[in-house]
Amino acid sequence: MNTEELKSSISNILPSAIYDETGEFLNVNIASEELYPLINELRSNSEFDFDYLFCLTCIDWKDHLMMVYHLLSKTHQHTIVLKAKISNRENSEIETVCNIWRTAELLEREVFDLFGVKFINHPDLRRLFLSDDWNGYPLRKDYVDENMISL
Amino acid sequence: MRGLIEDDYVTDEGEFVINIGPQHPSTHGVLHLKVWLDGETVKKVQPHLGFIHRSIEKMSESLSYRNFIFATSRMDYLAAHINNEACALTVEKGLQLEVPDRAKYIRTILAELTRLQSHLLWWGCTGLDLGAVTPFFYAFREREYIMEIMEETCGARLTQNFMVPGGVMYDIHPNFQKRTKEVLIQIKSKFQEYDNIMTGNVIFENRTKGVGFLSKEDAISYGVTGPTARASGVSCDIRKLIPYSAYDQVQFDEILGTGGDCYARYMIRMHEMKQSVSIIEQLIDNIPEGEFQAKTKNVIKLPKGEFYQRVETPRGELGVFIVSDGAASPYRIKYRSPGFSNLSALPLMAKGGKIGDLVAIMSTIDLVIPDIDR
Amino acid sequence: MFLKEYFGTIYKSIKSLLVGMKVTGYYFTHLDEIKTEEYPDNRATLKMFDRFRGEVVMPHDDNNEHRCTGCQACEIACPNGTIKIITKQEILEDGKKKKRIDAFVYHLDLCTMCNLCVVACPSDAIVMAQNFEHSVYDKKQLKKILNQPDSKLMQGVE
Amino acid sequence: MKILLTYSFSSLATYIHNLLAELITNSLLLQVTEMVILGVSLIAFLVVLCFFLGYMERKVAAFMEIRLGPNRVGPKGSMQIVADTLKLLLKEGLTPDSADKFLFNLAPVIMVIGSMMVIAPIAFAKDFQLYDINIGVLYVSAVSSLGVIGILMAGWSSNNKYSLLGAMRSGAQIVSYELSVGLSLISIVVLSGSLSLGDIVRSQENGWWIIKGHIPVIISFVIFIIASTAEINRAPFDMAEAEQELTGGFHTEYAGMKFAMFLLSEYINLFVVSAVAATLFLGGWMPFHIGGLDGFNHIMDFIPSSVWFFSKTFLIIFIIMQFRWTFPRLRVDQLLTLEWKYLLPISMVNVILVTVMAIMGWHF
Repeated sequence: MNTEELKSSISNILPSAIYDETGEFLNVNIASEELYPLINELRSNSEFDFDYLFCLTCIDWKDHLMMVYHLLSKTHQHTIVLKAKISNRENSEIETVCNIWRTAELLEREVFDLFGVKFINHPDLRRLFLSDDWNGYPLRKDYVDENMISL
Repeated sequence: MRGLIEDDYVTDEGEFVINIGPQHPSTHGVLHLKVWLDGETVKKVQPHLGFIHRSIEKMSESLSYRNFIFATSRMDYLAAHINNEACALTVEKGLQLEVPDRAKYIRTILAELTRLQSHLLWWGCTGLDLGAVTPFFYAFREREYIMEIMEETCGARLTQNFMVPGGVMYDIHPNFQKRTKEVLIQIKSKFQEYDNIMTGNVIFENRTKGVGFLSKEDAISYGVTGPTARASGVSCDIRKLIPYSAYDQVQFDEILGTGGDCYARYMIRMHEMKQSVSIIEQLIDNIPEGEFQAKTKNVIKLPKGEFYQRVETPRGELGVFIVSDGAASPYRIKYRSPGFSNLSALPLMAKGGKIGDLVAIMSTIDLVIPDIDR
Repeated sequence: MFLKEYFGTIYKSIKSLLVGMKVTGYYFTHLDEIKTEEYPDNRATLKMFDRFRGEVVMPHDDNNEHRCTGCQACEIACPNGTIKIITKQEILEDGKKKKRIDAFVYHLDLCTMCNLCVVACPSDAIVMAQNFEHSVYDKKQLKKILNQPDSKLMQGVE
Repeated sequence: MKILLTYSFSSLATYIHNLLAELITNSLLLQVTEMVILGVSLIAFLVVLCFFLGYMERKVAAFMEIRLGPNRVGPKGSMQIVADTLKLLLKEGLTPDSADKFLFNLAPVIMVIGSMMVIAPIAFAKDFQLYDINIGVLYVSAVSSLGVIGILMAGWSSNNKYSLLGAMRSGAQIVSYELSVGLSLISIVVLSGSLSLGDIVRSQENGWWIIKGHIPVIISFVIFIIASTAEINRAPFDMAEAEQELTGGFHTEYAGMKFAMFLLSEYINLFVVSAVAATLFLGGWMPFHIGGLDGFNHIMDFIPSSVWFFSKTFLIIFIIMQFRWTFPRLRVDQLLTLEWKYLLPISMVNVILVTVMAIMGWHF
């Protein structure tokens, strides 16, 4: 499917999606609550067949967090970037996708560790890199560590 | 959320839990695997990471676009060139900068030399992990020749930092082509020896055949890339799918296996070494004349936006994701490291095998721990 | 059939083992293949490649003059904060005040030999040296001042 | 030439015996004194032997791995192993807190005693044998498996999971491989008609068993080498240590002198196994003789019997060392597969073959 087809197909599932084509891939902006139904459809619908999640990360835009999912279909060779906006920064929550793509399990633990996004229904949500008694989430822009030195 | 310590030691009656690592000969660094055993059989594996986490992503947020490249050499230290190249390519993509052909060729040759030396080291370490010490030294002998090429042209052996946005740091050394050709002849003559001492060996075959099976569907679902995925039949060579640098100029095969076991992964890498030799042979005499570096501004500023570049490292797909807000340093950098995803499939592969199989699997998926922890 | 397979396996196995032993046997009997470099003993003949990056140095000529103008381009270029340039005001012969370096402080312990400072330098004042034997007993000794005492800026370098 | 011919360990032993007999008249006291001298000199000999084997192993490994090996301490690095032993002696002999201290300290001693005991019936040279027990072969196969008790003790008492795994592996391994070793020894017993090692050596006067017995004996020789490599826990059968899997197996917790004793016993075992193989299959101290060629045989006789014995032994030691530095390690289930599916059936059939051969007189 090309970009236009992808756009119209996704709009059929989720009319509220906002598209952004400035970058290399088609970006689909959605709200965090809408993520799971859409992403489930993207994986299971053979028209999309996004079977490969090659990058999962989070961006801290100071007033909100944004989950970024890079999806690729090995069969159709099309790529989209799904961006889920998490408005609640303090108590950020989003549905897990690790029952759809197994690779998400560790990647989501990494995001939880470094950004503090809680993944609902994640089987084993623990800190991945940092120790359990670590305070704060280092990759957030407002993270302060008194031991950090600036060059 | 339950605490790590508390969770670790609550086990059912009769479970035998051993901790492999963080200091263990076959984890190749500071990986910690918690292994549940039933006699010799592995029931469950749980990786614990973070022993060498340096938060390179956070560090890079305060470095300029010229500077952040050096830190990626410390991620996958066996493929420093390719990591650096990925960063340089991402910055070039953001700047929409056309890299001179000469720089592209030099980058490709150096990247393939890196792949060759990484695979050689992996071959030696696989032997070591399976209990044969001698192959390690044979592999290091050939690897040393490649290291000398690196040292002569780039100035360093492992962490070269030779890539800059727009090209390479220096032109190649006058001896580069001659030395590379000599080394290739040397390495090609040793492949038969490698097969004699390891590939055909009956003990080695028994240790690897049918061990650590990973199906094609699982490989994709777990995001496994590189030789590990290709052994399961997943076509995922970025050099073929989205050619970058000079890979569109060369003929080479993407080798796909079918077995999905340790032996298939081993054979894929052995064939890849031969492919790398052939790629370098095609390029080495045809390096075009011209500039080795495109002109860039003194202070590089990427336009506002998001840039993603995928490259093929010896271990799989490395993705560099730069989010720019228009400033002189990246707003957010994410490295999608191949080892991280490959490791996530280890518990699946190791389940039901013996402890010896776990070691064989770990060595054939070729884990580099700093790459996983970043 | 079973016996044929059974003995076939044994034959192949023993053959593969002997092929492996032939390789090690070859190297055992060919001692000229030994590649070991006896490092501290071969110091006299050991020559590093010209581009090898061992440490940053500031070349001085016979008149104890260097080329560093104190522009701090290297300090900005360094990703690790390895270089600190301390400047001073100097009154030249014609009465003009000029900025000159007082000390070019180089922390070898922080340096990753990335070569970015050398590339950034507009006046080629610093280069990479090939020395790689940096071990010292005290970390403080790794903090180096690269400009020699009483050295001056070379004529004509701005 | 005369000196060379008459020189042998037996004349030395007789000389010392005569000397002591003049000094000490009480026969019991004489016997005790001789035993003490023998014991001390045996231990000294074994320690020196282990130094040599340690050096040899390092050099063999180095040359196969295109390295130089030890080359700093002493001429050509020959004193390196002495320096290492001194280091191990000076190290603190740590005992883990939660270990079973008595067994923990006893295990290395049992290992060393077990391996030293096997030396007794071996004929080092013509007429030089500590104790030509009439059931020598049985004694060797019985005592050589004592070591497993030491390994099990060490693994269990360390209170370390890796050690326990290593010990359990070793238990399964040695019990299995004992069978093949025994059966391949029996084939020689059948041929020579005696259990005494002295008699077995004498039965090879007109040719070594490996030549006289041709194919069946060659098969049992190969089986003996493989199975005994496994029995002494050397790579590729070093399941109990398995550095890359179990970090050190049964001796993970040992340090200092206790660790050195495991090394000592490993090298003594290596020597003993090779000596037994040389005695049974390669004629022990017997020179190489070809029937009919008297001139050739005579020249061979000029070489002292001890030289024959040691050169045969070290040839086998070298082969076992080359195994270690060439092959990957087997997996623990494959180790048992090799024994129960290949070595044991083959050696059983082989024993029958040898028996038929011995009855029909098909050997040379």
